[in-house]
Amino acid sequence: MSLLALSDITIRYSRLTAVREVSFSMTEGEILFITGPNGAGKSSLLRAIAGVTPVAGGKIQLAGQDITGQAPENIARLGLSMVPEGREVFGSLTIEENLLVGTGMQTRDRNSRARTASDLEAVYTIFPILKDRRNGQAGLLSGGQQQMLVIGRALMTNPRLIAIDEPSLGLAPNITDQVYERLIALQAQRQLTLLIVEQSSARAMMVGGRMILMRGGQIVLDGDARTLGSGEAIQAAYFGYEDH
Amino acid sequence: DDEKVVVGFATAESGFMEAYDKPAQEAAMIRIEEINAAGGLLGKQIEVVKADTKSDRAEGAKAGLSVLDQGADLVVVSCDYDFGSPAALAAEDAGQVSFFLCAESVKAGIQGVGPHSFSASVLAPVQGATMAEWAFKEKGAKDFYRLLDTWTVYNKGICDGFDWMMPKLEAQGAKLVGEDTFKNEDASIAAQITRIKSLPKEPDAIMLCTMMPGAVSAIKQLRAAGINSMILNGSGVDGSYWLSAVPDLTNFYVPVQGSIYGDDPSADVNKFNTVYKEKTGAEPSSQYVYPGYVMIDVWAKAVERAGTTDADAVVAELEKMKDEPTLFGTRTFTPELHHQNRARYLIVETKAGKPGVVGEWTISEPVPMEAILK
Amino acid sequence: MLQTLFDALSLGSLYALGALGIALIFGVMRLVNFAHGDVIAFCVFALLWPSTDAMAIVFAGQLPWYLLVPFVLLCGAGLSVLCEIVVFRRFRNANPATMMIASFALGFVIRYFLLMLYSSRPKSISLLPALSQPVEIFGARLPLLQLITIVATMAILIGLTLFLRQTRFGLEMRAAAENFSMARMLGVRANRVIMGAFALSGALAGAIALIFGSQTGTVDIQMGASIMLMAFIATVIGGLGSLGGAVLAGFLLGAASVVMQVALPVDARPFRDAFVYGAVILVLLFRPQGLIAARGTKERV
Amino acid sequence: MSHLSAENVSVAFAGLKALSAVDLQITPGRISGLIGPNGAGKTTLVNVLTGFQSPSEGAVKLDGEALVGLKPHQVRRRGIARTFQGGRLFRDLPVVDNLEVTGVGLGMSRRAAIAEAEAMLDWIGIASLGSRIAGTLPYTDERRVAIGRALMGRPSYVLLDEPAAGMSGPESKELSALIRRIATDLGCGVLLIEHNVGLVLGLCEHIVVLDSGAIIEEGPPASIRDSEKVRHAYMGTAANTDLPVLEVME
Amino acid sequence: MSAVSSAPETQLTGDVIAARKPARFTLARKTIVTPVLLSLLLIAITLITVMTGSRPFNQTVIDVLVRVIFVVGLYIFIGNSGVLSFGHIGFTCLGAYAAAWLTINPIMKSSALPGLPDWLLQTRLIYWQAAILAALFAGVAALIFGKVLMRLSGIAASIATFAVLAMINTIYSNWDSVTGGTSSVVGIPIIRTIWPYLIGAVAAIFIAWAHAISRSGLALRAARDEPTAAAASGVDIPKERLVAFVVSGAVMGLGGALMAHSIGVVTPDTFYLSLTFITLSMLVVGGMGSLSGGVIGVVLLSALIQALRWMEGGVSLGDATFALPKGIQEIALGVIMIVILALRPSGLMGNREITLTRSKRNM
Ligand SMILES: Nc1ncnc2c1ncn2[C@@H]1O[C@H](COP(=O)(O)OP(=O)(O)OP(=O)(O)O)[C@@H](O)[C@H]1O
Ligand SMILES: Nc1ncnc2c1ncn2[C@@H]1O[C@H](COP(=O)(O)OP(=O)(O)OP(=O)(O)O)[C@@H](O)[C@H]1O
Ligand SMILES: [Mg+2]
Ligand SMILES: [Mg+2]
Repeated sequence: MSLLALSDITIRYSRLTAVREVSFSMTEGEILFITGPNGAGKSSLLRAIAGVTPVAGGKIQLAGQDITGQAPENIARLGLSMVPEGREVFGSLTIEENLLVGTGMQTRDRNSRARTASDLEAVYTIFPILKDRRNGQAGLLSGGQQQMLVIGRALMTNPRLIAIDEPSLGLAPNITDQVYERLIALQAQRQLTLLIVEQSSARAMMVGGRMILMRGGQIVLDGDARTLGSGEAIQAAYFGYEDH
Repeated sequence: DDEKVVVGFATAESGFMEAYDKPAQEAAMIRIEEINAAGGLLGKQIEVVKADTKSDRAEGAKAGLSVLDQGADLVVVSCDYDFGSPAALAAEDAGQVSFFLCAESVKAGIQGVGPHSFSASVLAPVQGATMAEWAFKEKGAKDFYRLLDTWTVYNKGICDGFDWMMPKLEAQGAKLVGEDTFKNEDASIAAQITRIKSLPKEPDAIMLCTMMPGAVSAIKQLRAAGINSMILNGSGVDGSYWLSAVPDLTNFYVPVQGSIYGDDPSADVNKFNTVYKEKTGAEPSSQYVYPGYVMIDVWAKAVERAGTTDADAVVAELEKMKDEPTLFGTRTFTPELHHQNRARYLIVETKAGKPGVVGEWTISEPVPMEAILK
Repeated sequence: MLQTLFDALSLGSLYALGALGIALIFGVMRLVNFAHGDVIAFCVFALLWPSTDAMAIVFAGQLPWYLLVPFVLLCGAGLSVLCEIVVFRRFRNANPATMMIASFALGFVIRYFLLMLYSSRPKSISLLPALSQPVEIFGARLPLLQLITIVATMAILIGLTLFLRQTRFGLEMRAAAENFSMARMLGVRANRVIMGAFALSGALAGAIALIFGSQTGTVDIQMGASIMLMAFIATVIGGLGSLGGAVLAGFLLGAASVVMQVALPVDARPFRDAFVYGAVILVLLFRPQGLIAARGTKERV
Repeated sequence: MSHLSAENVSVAFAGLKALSAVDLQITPGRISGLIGPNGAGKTTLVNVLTGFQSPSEGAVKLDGEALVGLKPHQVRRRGIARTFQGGRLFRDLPVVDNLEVTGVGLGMSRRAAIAEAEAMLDWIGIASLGSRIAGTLPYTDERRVAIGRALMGRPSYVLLDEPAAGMSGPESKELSALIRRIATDLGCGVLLIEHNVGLVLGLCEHIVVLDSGAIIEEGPPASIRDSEKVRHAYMGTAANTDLPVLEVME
Repeated sequence: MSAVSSAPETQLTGDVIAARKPARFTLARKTIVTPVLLSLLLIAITLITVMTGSRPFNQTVIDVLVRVIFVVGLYIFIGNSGVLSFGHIGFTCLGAYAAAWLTINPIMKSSALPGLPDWLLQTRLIYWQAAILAALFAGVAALIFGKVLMRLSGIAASIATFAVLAMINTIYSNWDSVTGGTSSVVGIPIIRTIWPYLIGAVAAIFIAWAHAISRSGLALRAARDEPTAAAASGVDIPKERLVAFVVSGAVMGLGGALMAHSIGVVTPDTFYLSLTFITLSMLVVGGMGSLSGGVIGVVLLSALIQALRWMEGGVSLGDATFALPKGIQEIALGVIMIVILALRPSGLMGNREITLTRSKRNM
């Protein structure tokens, strides 16, 4: 059964239709890259899945439940962890507080407390700088450090599905590597499902998995990342963008 | 003008002034009904028109214009000078007589609004002067303390009268031992109280120049701090409706033009109270009901004497009144002053939470213009 | 001297309690809640039966203190939560000016509603008369109420700080304040959190109402307004978002007021507030971020 | 020769050394690169150069004259422009006005500023965006508008903070052509901060590598690419340097 | 090298970036429709009023015009800078008292306000001269306060402006010999013809427009959204704020003077919190980012208030008179304001200006 299923999703901003009848689904443990030129509607789609942007039509299902129009917190509680575009850190909280915000969903039971502590350690191992600065104000971090923080935060909530909008944004190349290594490891260990908006097709090729290419609010290509990434089709898709 | 005489009320029917305007207006209505029942004024019935000032100055000006447009021969304006003056000015502008329901500032008259404007009440300085002189002469108070709430002219007026009287009393042995100010809305007057308590000896009397609602708060705090001096006030705190706030209040004095407590020396006043209760369902809540009645009374007399409602003729007749008797004391108007600078006051004492008339006092000389205009 | 200290503390406590109520809501919604003063007024009026007579008809005011206190606190919390559900919830994404004006309009509605029910005349009530007894400590004689005010404020302050520190509520509140939709994406039930903050703030309004009502014996439509203003100022100069700062600034404002009253010559005393506000401007010029800049209000380029 | 330089600049934030004794020089007509791990101090250095951050030690000099205590707007008026890591456009204003603001800030009349803004948009190749409200633009366009805004009044120096972040291959290719034109056609001294190493290596004549606030390496692109130190501290696997831009540029 | 650059068709003439100078006053011509339309609206309202000939209605419309001046004055600062000011009504107070000082008959003045300097006691000006001086006086006061305050931003600036208001209020309430203290100052000539108010309001609108299209206005609006970027664009933010503060202070002063002449009395607490909030509300409900919003906010809310008052006063439908209970007006007004704001959080007009072409350009 699919973990996430979108059928005929349409998203509108007043007069502009940003996403037009998009459908796709993901099975548990799958890696899916979404790529495409600017303004293709990738971020809009992710925000709609997370419940923060209303859809004008269509249906979204997560773990078998219809989540269309559901409150974001309820969707999060079903196991979606979202890293939105633009670093949305809580600038006035400390770094550690930022990491802990989402763990409130589970504090009641004891195990989860221990788990939170170990999750925290895990995040700190990937991004040691966050540990060094754990009591510092998050808003003062450098751009890339903030990006590390939001990715780390997404890992803290024990999700089934992580949706990340451009994980490499502002990250140093070697850190990007580490982020991907970690995500893939989690995917392998925990059957974590990954939905990643990524501009670098080289990256998608390297990681593998499935890839969707969006343009003008629609899916124009859907296939294996390794083969699609280098192909002519992708070039064509981009040149299609440059034509207009 | 041909068939009827029109009295226009440009007063507050809503907003915070309503509570002050309405009772006096009811009393005015009582007098109007009496006149109408007795055949009217100049043989014509008095018709009443109203416009709501909403307790707002700009609205007040509109209300004034509105009753003028409806042909008012007399424009009755809000009790308070500040809120009544825009409408009174509109009347003045149109050359019509205006009466403040119960304003106690000299500006509610020639000195402020203009030559066609009057007030039926008594100047605030008279109240301060009355209380000081009475407390000294009748109660033997020697050490006075002056506590002024700077919120309104009315408050300052009471203290002005007190200030004018004090030097005379000091010549006879009284003493001002200290003074202080506060603001009506102050959440606490603890600092002021501390200053009083640090005096070598508790003063005999505290002249408290303030008004509602800060008055209750100040009195309560004074007593709670254990200060038991006489508290002298202006008429603004008359009424028993608030006494529950300070249980068993004692040694507390207020000057009034007539008693609402049923013990007025004049039977007519007590009768009026009954009529008022029949009409409105409640006894007068304070002495500020009475000026409304006085106002219609003196104006109607002046109209009868002038034989016309023409403003200048009526003003001329009003200015001839000297010690004109009314139900609530005499009234004098002159071409210099459309207000009372001297009046007989009843003194109400509150003792163990019960108010009652304990005396009567008229200041030895009228408060002079300099003190009034201060 | 000691007496003056107590005076300053007790006035300061009132401002501090007010500032806490405002700072809580500001902290969670970036909303300067001008309706807070009217919630205070509402709590006092709730002790009376609606009537437009001059004489107050006491209703809940006669309850014994152990019922009276919770009653008033609940009134405040209830009204405050109602305001949030009916009004403020619709302003989650509005800019601060819009929210501020909405809160002002809401206060206006509450105020005129009370006016209709109770008329504009201030009413009197004897609330917890036992508290008007003077007591003596360290040679200073002061009303018991002053003492209780000071102690209660301290207790509330400590309790609230602990509550916000020790429970997740505080963290979630601050997260929701900073970025409402991100907090929700992380599973924070932000609407509930905000409601909780409103309930707390309303209860604080109730506490002020009780103290203020017992102190002045007056029930007046305007009674919340001046405290609200001072509290608002205290919140800002204390450092927006910092509860401790709000409280500190509340006490300082109270102290400034009392000290000016004591120190100024009699002719200058009516101008006391001008000096106090002048001091406010000075503080802002030297510390625009407030006395205790809330952690994390710094911004980087 | 005229130049903008940071000399021995150090910045500390409450115990954290964000920059220590950094020297850097930018000359008109040349593109210099500034790379380094996250938190290395790149943005902080730009902040120091543009008056947003005062150094705890060292100085910024324009043609040898120290710029001490100047406010950001004063620095800008001396011809040192910058962009920001986040777009920071005036979101409620149309694109033309976004550029116009700089003109006005530099003392032009509105008329002259509009004229130059339109010409600038045209030069960048986004003339069609002129009347769009800046807040509704997609990412790439936002970046180009920000660059246009910085170029108003023809500054001598322009410091670009991660202009290509979030851009796809073809988009960064376009951008890199634009940056080159800024140096050659306008004669600006450009400082380019980027994590797209391909772009930096392809464009810059001189590259400075910062790590933990200190310069660990500097030199021409080839030597940087081959530096073991840089590869270790910063670049990671081949996926990063293998970006399409590199192919095009070389 | 430049071979690589695939530059789009640029005119690489002598100067690389060739600018065509637009004609003079294009900006003014493009945007002047807005103030003209707004003025026409006010003129139409005035003409209707004059035709009805009702004195109370005339007074009501005078009030509306005075409010327009206030709200437009607020807009000049708040709308462009984005800093909410609670202090502007203080400048109105200064203007109103200045008008009183300059126009009251010297005999009354020397008895009511003996503390005024001699030359002022002797002066008696015509109302419009006084209004202009009052505006200047308020402008100078704004300059002095602004010099100190404009370094602040955000809520700290708001509170500081409020402190200015409170200081002015405290001083004017207690400096008895110069201001008459809390008591009303009377004797100000009452002007009941509507035209001066119309002229004042139209002047305010054009001043606001001129400021908005000026360099200073643009720079300030940019700084409102993104102060950091504005500074990096060479904008001296405190200076631009100060310019707006002074201009708006002067307009508020003008409004204050006219208000004094419309009622004939001034007191300090007329110019305090409630006026502050009413004018702010009108601006915010109309849309604080737009001049049209300010004007339309005043006109609509005033019309609404008036309509509710009539209903309170009683409306006859057939033989039945239907009247709302007293006090409902304020409640209804509050509720309607909340509803408008909930539906349109950035006000009725948002950031738009009324124009003939529906262009989005915001000056
Ligand atoms: N809040 C909004 N209001 C109006 N239009 C919007 C809004 N958000 C996005 N858009 C528009 O919707 C379209 C799709 O935007 P979206 O951000 O989803 O694209 P994207 O594929 O994520 O692009 P990018 O690669 O730049 O992140 C764009 O044209 C954008 O301008
Ligand atoms: N205002 C500040 N207060 C405290 N620390 C700061 C401040 N500004 C920057 N820092 C710290 O200084 C260091 C350098 O930050 P800077 O933004 O210059 O890094 P950067 O090289 O631009 O990184 P990135 O590539 O991630 O943008 C970081 O560790 C950052 O957290
Ligand atoms: Mg996107
Ligand atoms: Mg950076």
